[in-house]
Parts: sequence; structure tokens; C-alpha cells
Amino acid sequence: MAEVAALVRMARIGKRYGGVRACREVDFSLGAGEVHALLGENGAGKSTLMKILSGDVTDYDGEIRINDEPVSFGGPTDAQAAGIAMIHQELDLVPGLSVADNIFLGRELRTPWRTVDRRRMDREARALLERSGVRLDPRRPVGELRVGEQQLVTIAKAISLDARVLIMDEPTSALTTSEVERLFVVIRELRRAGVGIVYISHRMEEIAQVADRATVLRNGEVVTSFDPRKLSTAEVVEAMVGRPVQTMFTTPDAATGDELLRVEDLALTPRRHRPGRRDPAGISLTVRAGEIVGLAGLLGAGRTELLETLYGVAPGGPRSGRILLQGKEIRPRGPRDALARGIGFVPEDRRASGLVLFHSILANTVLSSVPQYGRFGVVGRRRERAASVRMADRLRLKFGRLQDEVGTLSGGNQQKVVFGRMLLTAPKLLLLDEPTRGVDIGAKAEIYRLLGELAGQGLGVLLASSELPELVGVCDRVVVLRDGRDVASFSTADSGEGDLLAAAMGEGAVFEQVGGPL
Amino acid sequence: MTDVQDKPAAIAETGGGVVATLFRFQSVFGLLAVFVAAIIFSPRRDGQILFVSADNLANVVRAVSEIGIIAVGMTFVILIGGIDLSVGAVLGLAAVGSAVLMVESDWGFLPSVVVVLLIGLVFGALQGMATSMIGIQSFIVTLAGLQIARGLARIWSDGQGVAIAYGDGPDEAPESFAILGERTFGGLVPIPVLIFAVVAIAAVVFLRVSAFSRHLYAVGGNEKAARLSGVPVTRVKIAVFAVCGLLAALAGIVHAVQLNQGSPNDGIGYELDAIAAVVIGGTSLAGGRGSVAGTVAGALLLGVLNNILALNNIDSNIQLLIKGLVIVAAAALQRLRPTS
Amino acid sequence: MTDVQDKPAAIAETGGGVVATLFRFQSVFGLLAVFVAAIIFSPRRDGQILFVSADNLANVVRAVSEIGIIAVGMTFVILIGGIDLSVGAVLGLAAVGSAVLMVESDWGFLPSVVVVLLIGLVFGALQGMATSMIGIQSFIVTLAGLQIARGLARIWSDGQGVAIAYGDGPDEAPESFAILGERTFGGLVPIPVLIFAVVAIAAVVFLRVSAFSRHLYAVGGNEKAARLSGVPVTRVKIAVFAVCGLLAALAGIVHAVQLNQGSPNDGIGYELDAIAAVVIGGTSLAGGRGSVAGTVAGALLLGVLNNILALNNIDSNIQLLIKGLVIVAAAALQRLRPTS
Amino acid sequence: GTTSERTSDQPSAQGAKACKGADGKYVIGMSQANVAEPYRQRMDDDIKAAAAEVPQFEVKFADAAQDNAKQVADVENYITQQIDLLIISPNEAKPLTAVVKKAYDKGIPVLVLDRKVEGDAYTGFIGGDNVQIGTEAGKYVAEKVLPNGGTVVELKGLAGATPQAERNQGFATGIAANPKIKIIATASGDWLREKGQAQMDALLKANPKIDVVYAHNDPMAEGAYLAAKAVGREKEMKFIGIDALPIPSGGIKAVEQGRLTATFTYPTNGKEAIAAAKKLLVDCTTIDKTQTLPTRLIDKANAAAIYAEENPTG
Ligand SMILES: Nc1ncnc2c1ncn2[C@@H]1O[C@H](COP(=O)(O)OP(=O)(O)OP(=O)(O)O)[C@@H](O)[C@H]1O
Ligand SMILES: Nc1ncnc2c1ncn2[C@@H]1O[C@H](COP(=O)(O)OP(=O)(O)OP(=O)(O)O)[C@@H](O)[C@H]1O
Ligand SMILES: [Mg+2]
Ligand SMILES: [Mg+2]
Repeated sequence: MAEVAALVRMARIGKRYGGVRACREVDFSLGAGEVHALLGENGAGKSTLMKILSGDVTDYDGEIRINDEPVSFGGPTDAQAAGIAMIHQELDLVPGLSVADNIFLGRELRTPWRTVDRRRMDREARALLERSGVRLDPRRPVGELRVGEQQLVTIAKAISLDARVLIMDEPTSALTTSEVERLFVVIRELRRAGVGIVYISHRMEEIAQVADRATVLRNGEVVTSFDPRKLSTAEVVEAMVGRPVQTMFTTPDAATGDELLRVEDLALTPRRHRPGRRDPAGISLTVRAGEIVGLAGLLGAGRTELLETLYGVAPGGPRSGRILLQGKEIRPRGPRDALARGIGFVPEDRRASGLVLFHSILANTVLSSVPQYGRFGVVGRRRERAASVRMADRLRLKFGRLQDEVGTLSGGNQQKVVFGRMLLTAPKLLLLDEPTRGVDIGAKAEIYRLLGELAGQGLGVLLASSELPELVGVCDRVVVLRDGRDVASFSTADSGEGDLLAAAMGEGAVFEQVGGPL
Repeated sequence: MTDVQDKPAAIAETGGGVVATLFRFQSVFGLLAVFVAAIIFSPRRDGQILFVSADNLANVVRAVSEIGIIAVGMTFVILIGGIDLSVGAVLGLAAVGSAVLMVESDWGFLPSVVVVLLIGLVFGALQGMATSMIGIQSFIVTLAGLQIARGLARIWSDGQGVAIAYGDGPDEAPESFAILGERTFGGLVPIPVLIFAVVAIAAVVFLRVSAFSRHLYAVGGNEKAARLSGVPVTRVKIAVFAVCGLLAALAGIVHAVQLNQGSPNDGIGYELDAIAAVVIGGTSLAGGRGSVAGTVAGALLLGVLNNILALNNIDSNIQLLIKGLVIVAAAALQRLRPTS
Repeated sequence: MTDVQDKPAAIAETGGGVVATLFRFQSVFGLLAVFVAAIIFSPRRDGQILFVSADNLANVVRAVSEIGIIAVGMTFVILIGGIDLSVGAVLGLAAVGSAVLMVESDWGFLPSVVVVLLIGLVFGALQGMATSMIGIQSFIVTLAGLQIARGLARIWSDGQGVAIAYGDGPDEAPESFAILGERTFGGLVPIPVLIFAVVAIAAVVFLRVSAFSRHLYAVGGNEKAARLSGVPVTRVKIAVFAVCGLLAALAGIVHAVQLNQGSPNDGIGYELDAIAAVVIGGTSLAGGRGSVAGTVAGALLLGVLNNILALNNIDSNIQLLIKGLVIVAAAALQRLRPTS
Repeated sequence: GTTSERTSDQPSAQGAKACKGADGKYVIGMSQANVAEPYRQRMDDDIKAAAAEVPQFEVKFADAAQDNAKQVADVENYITQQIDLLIISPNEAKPLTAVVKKAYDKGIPVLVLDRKVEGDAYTGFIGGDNVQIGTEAGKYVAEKVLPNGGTVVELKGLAGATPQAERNQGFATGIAANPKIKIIATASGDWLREKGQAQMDALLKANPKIDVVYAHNDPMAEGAYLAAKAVGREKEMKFIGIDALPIPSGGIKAVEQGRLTATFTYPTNGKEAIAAAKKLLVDCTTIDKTQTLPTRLIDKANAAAIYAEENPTG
């Protein structure tokens, strides 16, 4: 690798959070026009390292040099001034402001009278969004966008900074294949323009597609650096996890039981329309006991909304069609009702709808099941501890103590906590919305293994995911949604990612195989 | 406190298009309803509806002008996710200040007004610093600020209201000050109303066109995002509390001129009225969404309500009940606005 | 309002271990500091430190018992991210209620007390419904509730304080009621203090051991997550506001017995004192973190402060300044607690 | 209250034990109900001024901010401090009776000002008579202002306050002599100037003819005047207030400057209280159990003179 024109050089970077050493003695460099992938398990220290580079974290050990000049940032603004921009993992946008306002926040465009030039901001925002392949009204408040759309807005925002160094911390975790493709086009353009890009992702297939170089962190330390085109997935994963990981995906288990869930022509007309929501408009599907059924679709196909309807948290309004659980028609009235019937739900946005970030791991893990550990409304302390330790073990949760705040866990481990909470309610049917978003490959394997295990015990799973390999690898069957309807159903035994994507995009769509050798 | 049940909604000042217009309309919905009710329930004389007489309407707006001016500043503070309980006390301090400076210290009109406004500004800024730099919740900072401002006002005035008489004598205030309490445009529009209108319009325009307003919404909507985007969060907070203090002081001057005295007990409880106006106007106490236009509507709603209850000579206890219920109803109406 | 600057901190009730202990210690830190200051600055007579005399200490705690009882309920409400401004007015309503029922309606001790407590409970529950079911911010619901409760109290009592005399006569209250105001344990511990202690201990125990408390913290910490996890959010909110109303009514009974009358103007402004106690005790107004132990410490801190200022006969205006500054200082001290 | 100690058999509280003569040093505690009312602030000021003339006296002040419970605590703190004499202007009678008795039983002489407490466990009461003031105001309106009858609007004090009820009741008695006088409207101004102004705005609107505005205190009368002036009707009617505080923002000045037609003094009793304390502590004599101070009519004729008389040094 040519180390000649290092744009950024970080040397012996160290950072502690209390007892946790997020980074130790990390050396990292980035050249102009280079896409440098940063890999590692959840909690390996990737985000921390990049927050240091982008001026978000200011108390650290070690040295940063930009163009061979030592720098020390007092905050994100300093880093931006030095040409460093970052797309944060936890989409940090202002919900009440419009897309354009968010993109230009802190550096608004002005008219000659020093007032905000709204029209120009809208125009430029639209152009930026189109460049990343999104059609979005820049005047819409960000709060009403889908997670995926928000992610695209943060990308547009980062691109608009015209940075020399662009850090992308899991920019695609909520995107589906076609949006990812568009992003890669943009990345290649930027690379050609000499921008140095740090690319963090847990989607292994993406690394080989875009990265020129990859560095693996484990427990805050660099373990290896390599050319991603030359290593196999298994080797990369072994470097990340520190031991060989065998099969990524459980082989679909054909031995399924009785019909657990049947959805017949479900449609919902919300009383109050919310822009951007795609409510079920005629969906039929079934899930058998022991079966893992995938839900595929493009951004906004209505997967999330279907799961929300099944869990009873969709907006009110007349609905048609039927939902049958074990042959009996149900009308889920809300989470309590659904949980009581044995339906569990893992929402897609763990920070906003999954966790109380500043409460302990323990409290978050047992939140849905706490009454069952005691009697007379008193918490059974020992039993709840035992239950959450058991669950942490089972999910291989990486944590310090059960009392630690859940917000200090790495993203993937946070996801496991939400997952564990639902498992503790002993559901019959598990509704999962992007359950592995931001989860590292090792932990994903754990989750898949667990899903297989649970399915083996007769649990039915409905899994919405934007990761095609995951759907194909984990599910027995995949139902494809488009515009709130089911348009196709595939058995994963005899169809691949290409079939799913073609169905998701609709007829006539030309599908170009993504993913090279990895 | 975060009332998390608050559903997301478009904000009027920054969102464009139909939704925003609709929302703006919604924020005056309660006001319209109360206005119509006022006409219906207004006593009549010689076939004339007393409520809608020009004179009475001027009175209604004059009576809300102080709360209205304060509420504009409060809107800013609430938009950044804070609250300011000290405004009533700062009003009292400013009223005392103008009276003491002009009457007892025999200062001129302009220096007195400027110094009083500065006092409000600095007091607000100090509170902003305590909350943004030390990180104490603004509720508690301004609760303390309330006591401090009240204490200062009492000490400054020796605990007694300072009467304002006009003239050139040593114990008299300049006549120019009295003008602030008079009426203009053919005796129709009281100057306090004019001041309120100017403040409100300036605030609305400011929120629509300035870059600072984007920062303000950002700080209230997602402080971390704001910080990461390079918004000077601390500076925004200090500025907002300073402006709120300044406006409270302005209201205090208006108060003093209207009542011909500055008393340390002026403005007790005004903070709650101002907050009620803001919230009825559709601004979320969680920060990040709301508008000054809504606040003005909210203040007028409260004013119309007070006026119609008084015109009908409703028993003061029943008035309390009715006001409570109308406030809840107005807030409930707000919930009907289109959500995203 | 969300003061987003609030740094994360371990929560006392659900976390265990060293951090939690440290935090609990921190929440009484300010109290200790003020206590020591009180001893130092206490006037002496015949070599005796007046502040620490048993009588004076009993007075201090008795004086805070009402605010303390209210503040316990307020802690619950603030923990779920709400606020209750109506507590002072509900106290007044309950004081009037006990006096009217026992004296004018000639009811017995038990039925009167039960009915008054029920009134508080129902009033609180109604407010809880308005905020959780209609979704109006609790600040505004309880601001309206304040006016309604005050209006009801005025109407019920004809606007006059209702004096309580004891005896068996028609216009007399049962002697058993008077006991609530007396002292026990050798004339050392006033019963109101005992009631406060029982309420506080019950609340602390409840928050530590009950499953419900997990729900309560979760609702305040992240309402959406709580709802999706199957927490009965609406029910939790209604219950919490109901308990807060109940405790305010209990405080009202204690108030009436101590003052031998129930007046509709009782308890004006108590809500702010209670909130100050809660926040000084380290509970975040954003909800989801805090403890009753801290609140008790906060209430005692305010009580000791009031007492020592009074014992030294500090001018009441200067008192306002000092109290304001101490509240800010105490809150600033809270910021020093260990963060994650 | 504490009911355990009912031993008021020692007559020492009448001043005998407390009296150490002219050589003694005395700490007097003054418990004020609410200094936010100008009348009560003036009472404190009067006490301060009068006590400055008595070298043996040191007066401490406490403000209960209109809260009965706070005032109870204030008195208890005075007891803890072992003061030599208590002056109290109670917020309300009943709630303070017990604690006043407690002080009295401990041998501390108690002077009660303005509002009585119940029972007789105090040394002396000095106050005005609100019913009588109301009656005087009523008579003045009936005989001097509107001998031929007319319309009156009444601005009342805070609902629930005793003086409010008494000033209302007295006035009704006073005007009863002239049946041609009609009270056409009443409204509650909560003792506040701005509230009086706002209420008057509406009253003016609703009533085309008003001859007299009777307000339960001067600030509300001033507020009403401002409201009438704003619509140019201040000359059509007369404004009558109560309290006549001899301060720049008080009623006497307002009468002198022609805004109010008349006001009636409601004595603060501050001077009289210190005089009584001096009798008890320094002179070792006794005082009358009840001392009611008469009210005085202030009108244009005597306003300036009385203002000067009440503020001797300026
Ligand atoms: N604010 C914080 N307070 C305490 N600990 C933290 C904080 N932020 C990160 N950590 C800890 O530092 C370590 C590294 O976290 P980091 O977020 O850098 O991991 P990551 O590699 O980005 O993981 P992921 O892939 O899940 O995003 C983890 O153990 C995490 O728990
Ligand atoms: N305008 C809106 N108002 C309120 N909630 C919305 C709105 N749009 C989307 N949501 C909610 O936001 C969440 C995120 O949508 P999301 O980004 O998951 O779409 P997606 O997952 O990409 O597409 P799919 O519909 O296929 O799940 C969902 O819970 C959805 O119900
Ligand atoms: Mg990360
Ligand atoms: Mg989705």
C-alpha cells in the first residue's frame, strides 16, 4: 500500500471510558483518494476512533496529523474547518427542521441581506439529494422521514461539506441494495476527486466492493490491515472475532409445524394520514411454527408498517382482511395485548424505540418480563438477575456489569439487549424489524444461530430486513412487499438475492448483480 | 420535563407549503373559537355587541400586551427546550427600576429605559450562562432567578411601590415617558399594543429569515446534532435567555407607565400566564417546535377569555373554573393539528 | 422542557452497587453542607447552639413535612417526565374539604379523611387522564388543574377560611382529628413529621422493590420504548398523577389540623417549593432518573435553610437572594455527581 | 397546635416578668403576614421608625409571605430565639391562635396588630375597624357625594379575605341611609392595581353611567381611575379608596393630586405598638387589652397636611 501521500495519520491513539479502554495505541492512516474500511466487532472502538478524528471526542492520548501537521481539535467545528466531515452512526438530525435546514445547519446560505436564503438552500439540497439518488422534498421536516431516508439525508449533508476527509460510520445500515448501489457510485466519484474516505460497515460484501484497504480493530487495538480484495470473508471474520467462525447462516430447517400466523388480505386506512407512511394495502402471508419468514422490499415498501400492524401499534383507522393466530382471528390492540398472545416485536430504531439509554442493562433487559420474577408486585431481584445473566450469556453480550448504562454499550450489543428482552417474554411469534442493523458479523452469527435454535423449538419468526444475504441465508421463505402489498414469495431453497431484488423493484427493472468476490 | 407523548408535527416557521399553512391556521383555531364564543356571550347595549366595540377590543389587546411581550421571549426559551420562571420578577424589577431612576434619581427618559433594558438583558444572560455553562436545568436556575430578582426589586424600592408623577421637577418623571402609556392612531391604538405588535412581528420575521433561528430550533430539537453541526449551542442559549430577560424588562417598563408606578410586587405569577400563552399557541415544552404566531394567538385567546368573563361579571371563583377548562380545551384542540 | 444538557448518570433506584451508593450519598451532600453551615451560623444563647436544640429540629422537620409529603408525590410525577403544578391548590382544596366536612357537615373523622383523600386521588387521576389519554402536556393540564382546584375550594368554603374547633358539638370537629397535629414519642416528634416519614419510607421502599417502579422509570426514560415493551404507559401515568393528588390531599389534611382551619388560599406557591425540593434532590426534570431519598434530602435542605435564615433574622429580601443562590448552588453540586 | 401545655396561669406574660426597666435591652420580634402589601410594608416601616426612638429596643422582622404555615414557623423561630416581646400582624386569625398562645404561655408578651387572633392569650390588640371604615365610606358617599342618589360600582379585595368582607358589609350599611343609591356592579380586584384596572375596563364597557367607584383599597381605586382615564371618562365619576397610606404611591398623595376624591385611613398601628411595648417593657405598666384606632376621612382639604404630619422628616 502506498503510504506516501497520507492525508491523515493518527498515531498511538488511546481513549478510556471509565474502566473501558475503547482504543489503545491505535495507528491509523488515510491517503487522498483512498477508501479505507474500518472493521471490527461491536464495541471494538471504530466509532470512538473516528469521533476522535472528527473532533467529537476531545480527550484522548496520542497524536493526529493532517498533511503532516499536528492538529488538536476543540470540537467538531474545528475538524470541519480542517476538512474532516463525519456521518454519525446514530443519525444526528433535528426532527423539527426541514431536510434543507438540516443539511445546511450551522452554515446556512445567506442572501445579501444576511437573511437565510431559503430558496437557494432548497435548490442546492435537492441537487445534493439527487446526486445520492434520492427524490425527497427538501422542505419536508426530517422528523417525518423514514430511517432510511434520514440516513440518506445525513449522507447528503456530509457530502455537502466538500470535505477532504469523509468518515462514514455505518452509512448503509438502514438502506436497501439499490440505495447502497447509488451511494457507491457517489463514493467512487469522491475518490476520484481525491477525497479520503473512512468506511465503517458490518456488511462484509460492501467492503470488497468499495474499499481499497481495510483495517481491523479488536478490543480497541489494530489487529491487521489488508487488501480486502485479497482476503475471503472467513479470514476477515476470523481476524475480527479472533477465532474461526463457521457457518454464517443456519441452514434452513424444513421441519416446520402447524400454521402459526395467517394474514389474509390485510389493509389499513389510517384515520389520519401521515406522509411517507406505507400502510398495508392488501397483504397475505403465513408463518408456520418453526419457520423463519423474511420480508423483503425497498425502502418504504411497508415492512415496518406491517409488523407494527401485527403488533397493534399502527395508527387507528378502518382495516380490512384478517389476522389469525393459531387459527383464531385476533385484533391486536397494543403491545400488551400482543405480548399476552405470545407475539414479540423488536423495533428497528433501538435508540428511539427500544432502549432507555441511561438505565442499566439489567433494567432494560427485563423490562417486558419484570412482573413475572416476583410476587405481589414485588420484584424478585435474584430471579431477574439470573434471567438477565442467562440471556446475556445466551446472546454473548459484551458488557462490564449489569448495572452499566445500556447507552454505553456498542450498537450491536444494544441491539442484543432489545432482542433479549423479547426472548424473555417467551414468545410464540417473533416480529423482527431489521434486527441486525449495526450488528457485527460475529454477533449476527449468534443471532442467526439463536433464531435457528428458537425455530427448532417451534417459534415462528417474521423477519424484515434490508440485507438480502441475510434474508436468503436465514429464512425458509421470503415474502416480498411492494407499495404495501405482497408481490412475490420465494423459497430460499431455490431462489437467490437476484430474484428478491427483481421482485422488490417491480417488473421490468433491470437487476445488476452486486457483490464481487469477498 | 419531556412529555414524550408529544407527537411530532411540522413546525410552522421552517417548514413550507400546505402543511405549514394548515398548522398556522390550526394554531389560531382556538382563538377563533373563543372569539366567536365571546361575540355570542357578549352583553349587548342598544343592539350593539359590547365585546366587538373598537374600544373594548383595544382594551383586550392592551391588557394582554405585557403578557404578550413576555410570552414572545418565553417562546424562544421554550423553543430551545428551556423555561424561564423569572420573567414576572424581572418585570417587577424593571418596573421598579424605571420608576426609581426617573423619579428618585431624576434620570432622563432614554438613559433610564436603556439601563433598565440592559438590566433585564444581563439578568437573562446570567441565567443563560448558569444553565448552559454549569448545566443546571433552567427550571431551577430561573426559579432561583425569580427569587433573586424579586429580592433585588424589594431592596431597590425599599419594599414600597414608587409612584410616577410627571413633570420637570426633581421627584417627577419626564413627560416623554408618559407617552408610552397613551394612545395613537386617533386614540384607538394604545402604545403598549403597538410595542407588543412590533415585538411580535419582529420576532416572527426574525424566526423566519435568520440563520440564528435555525440554530435555535436545532438546539431545542436535538442539541447533540446541533453541536455536531457546529452550532454554537452555549452562545445560542445565552442569547435566548438574554432576549427573554430583555423583553421581560420591556414589559416592565410598559407596566410601570400604564400603572404610573413601579412596585416590587408587580408581575407576580405572570410567568405562568406567559407559559400558558406559549403552550396554548402550540409550542412544545419539549423544545424544537412552535411559533411566535401561535404564542400571539395564545395570548390573545387568554385576553379575550378574561375580557368576556369580566364583561359578563362572572363570579371570580367560577372564572377560575372556566379559565382552567378553557385552557385544557385549547390545548386539546392543539392536539388535533395534523401530525406528520 | 428537556434540558438536554443533562448528563447521563446512574439511576439510584434500579441500579445497585457502588455508583448508585455514591450517587445516593451525593444527593444528601448538599444537605450535609447546609446542615454544617447552619450549626456554624446558628445564634447561641447561654452557650447552647439554638439550631440543634431538639425543639428547633422538630420545628424544622415539622415545617417541611407538608412540602415533603407533596414532594414525594411530585418525585413520582417528575420521574415519569411530567410535572404537577396543581398540588398547592389541591392541598388547599383538601384543607377546606376536611374543615367543611367535619365542622359544617358534622362528619366523623374517618369518613371525612377518606373522602378528602379520595377527592385528591380522583382529581389527580383526572389530570393523569387528560395528559396521558388526550396527550396534553402535563404542565398545561395541571396549570389548569391549579385554577380549577382553587376555584372549587373557594366555592366550597364560600371564600372564607373555615375554622376548626374541637368537641362533640354540631359545629365542632372530632377530637380524634386534633391528634394528627400533636406530638408523640415523649412530645418530641410531631405527628406530621411521623406521617411524612412514613410516606417517605413507603415511597423509597416502593420504588426499590416494586415491579411498578420499573415501569415508572421506563416511562420517564423512554416512553416509546416502554410502550413497545408492553408497559401499560397510560395506566402508569394515571396512577402516578393519582398518587400525587392523593399525597397533596394528605398534606392538606395535615395542613388543616396544624393550622386549625381550612382556607381556600392555603398552599399557594407550594408547588414550586416541592419542585425545588425534588430537583435539588437530584431528580431530573427530563424524567427517568432520580430518587425519593434525594427529594427528602432536598426538602430538608430547604427547611434547614429557611430555619437558619430566620433564626439569624436575615432581612426577608436578603433571604430571597440567599435562597435563590443556595438553590442554584445545590443544583450545581448535583452536577458533580459521578457521570457514566 | 400543641395542646399539651395549657398552663396560662402565670400572669407573667402580662409584662411583669419581662420588664427589666430602662436599663434592660430588649429584642422584639415582629411577625408580618405579607410585606408584599404596601400597607404591611408601611406597618413595618412605622415600627422601625418608632423603635429607633427607643434605645433599649432592637426589632427583628419576619415576613410570612401570606402563608399561615410560614407565619407559624416564624413565631416558633422567635420563641426559639427567646425574644422579649412579640408583635404579630396575623395573616389569618384562627391558624395563628395556637402559636401565639404558645408564645404567650412561655411568658412572652404579645401585641397583636390589625387582625385579631382568637381567645385572649395575648397581651394587647391594636387595630382598626374595617366594618366601621366601610360604614364611614358608605355614609360619605350617601351624604356628601351622591345625596340625590346614583350608581356605584364596588371593586372588592381578594375573595376570602376578612377585610374584604368587612369593608363590603360596612359600606352596605353606610349607604343604606340613602335608598336612591344603587350598587350596580361588583368585581374582584384582588387588592391589585392592575387587576382593578382590568376589571374597571370591563365595568366601564358594561355600564354607561357610573357615578362612584368604591374600591376596597387605594391601589384598586387608582387602577380604576387609570382605566376610566384611558377612555376619557375619569371626570364623570368619583373614586373612593381605603388605606390612605402616607407614602408617595399611597392614597393620600392620590387624593392630594386629585385622582381619588377621598380615602379613609386604615392605621398601621406601628407607632402605637412600639408605644405599648415601651409601656410593657420599659415602664413596667400595663396596657389596654384592646385598642381600636379610629379612621379618618382624607379629602382634598386635608390631604397635604396629613401627609406632612405622617412623614415628619420628609
Ligand atoms: N460514551 C461512552 N461512555 C462509556 N463507554 C463508551 C462510550 N462510548 C463508547 N463506549 C465504549 O467504548 C467501546 C467502543 O465503542 P465504539 O462505539 O467505538 O464501538 P464500535 O466499534 O463503533 O461498535 P459498533 O460496531 O457497535 O458501532 C465500547 O466498549 C463502548 O461500550
Ligand atoms: N411520516 C411518518 N410519520 C410517522 N412515522 C413514520 C412516518 N414514516 C415512517 N414512519 C415510521 O418510521 C419508521 C421507519 O420507517 P422505515 O425507515 O423503517 O421504512 P423502511 O423500513 O425503510 O421501509 P419499510 O416500510 O419497508 O419498513 C416506521 O416505524 C414507520 O412506521
Ligand atoms: Mg460504532
Ligand atoms: Mg422498516
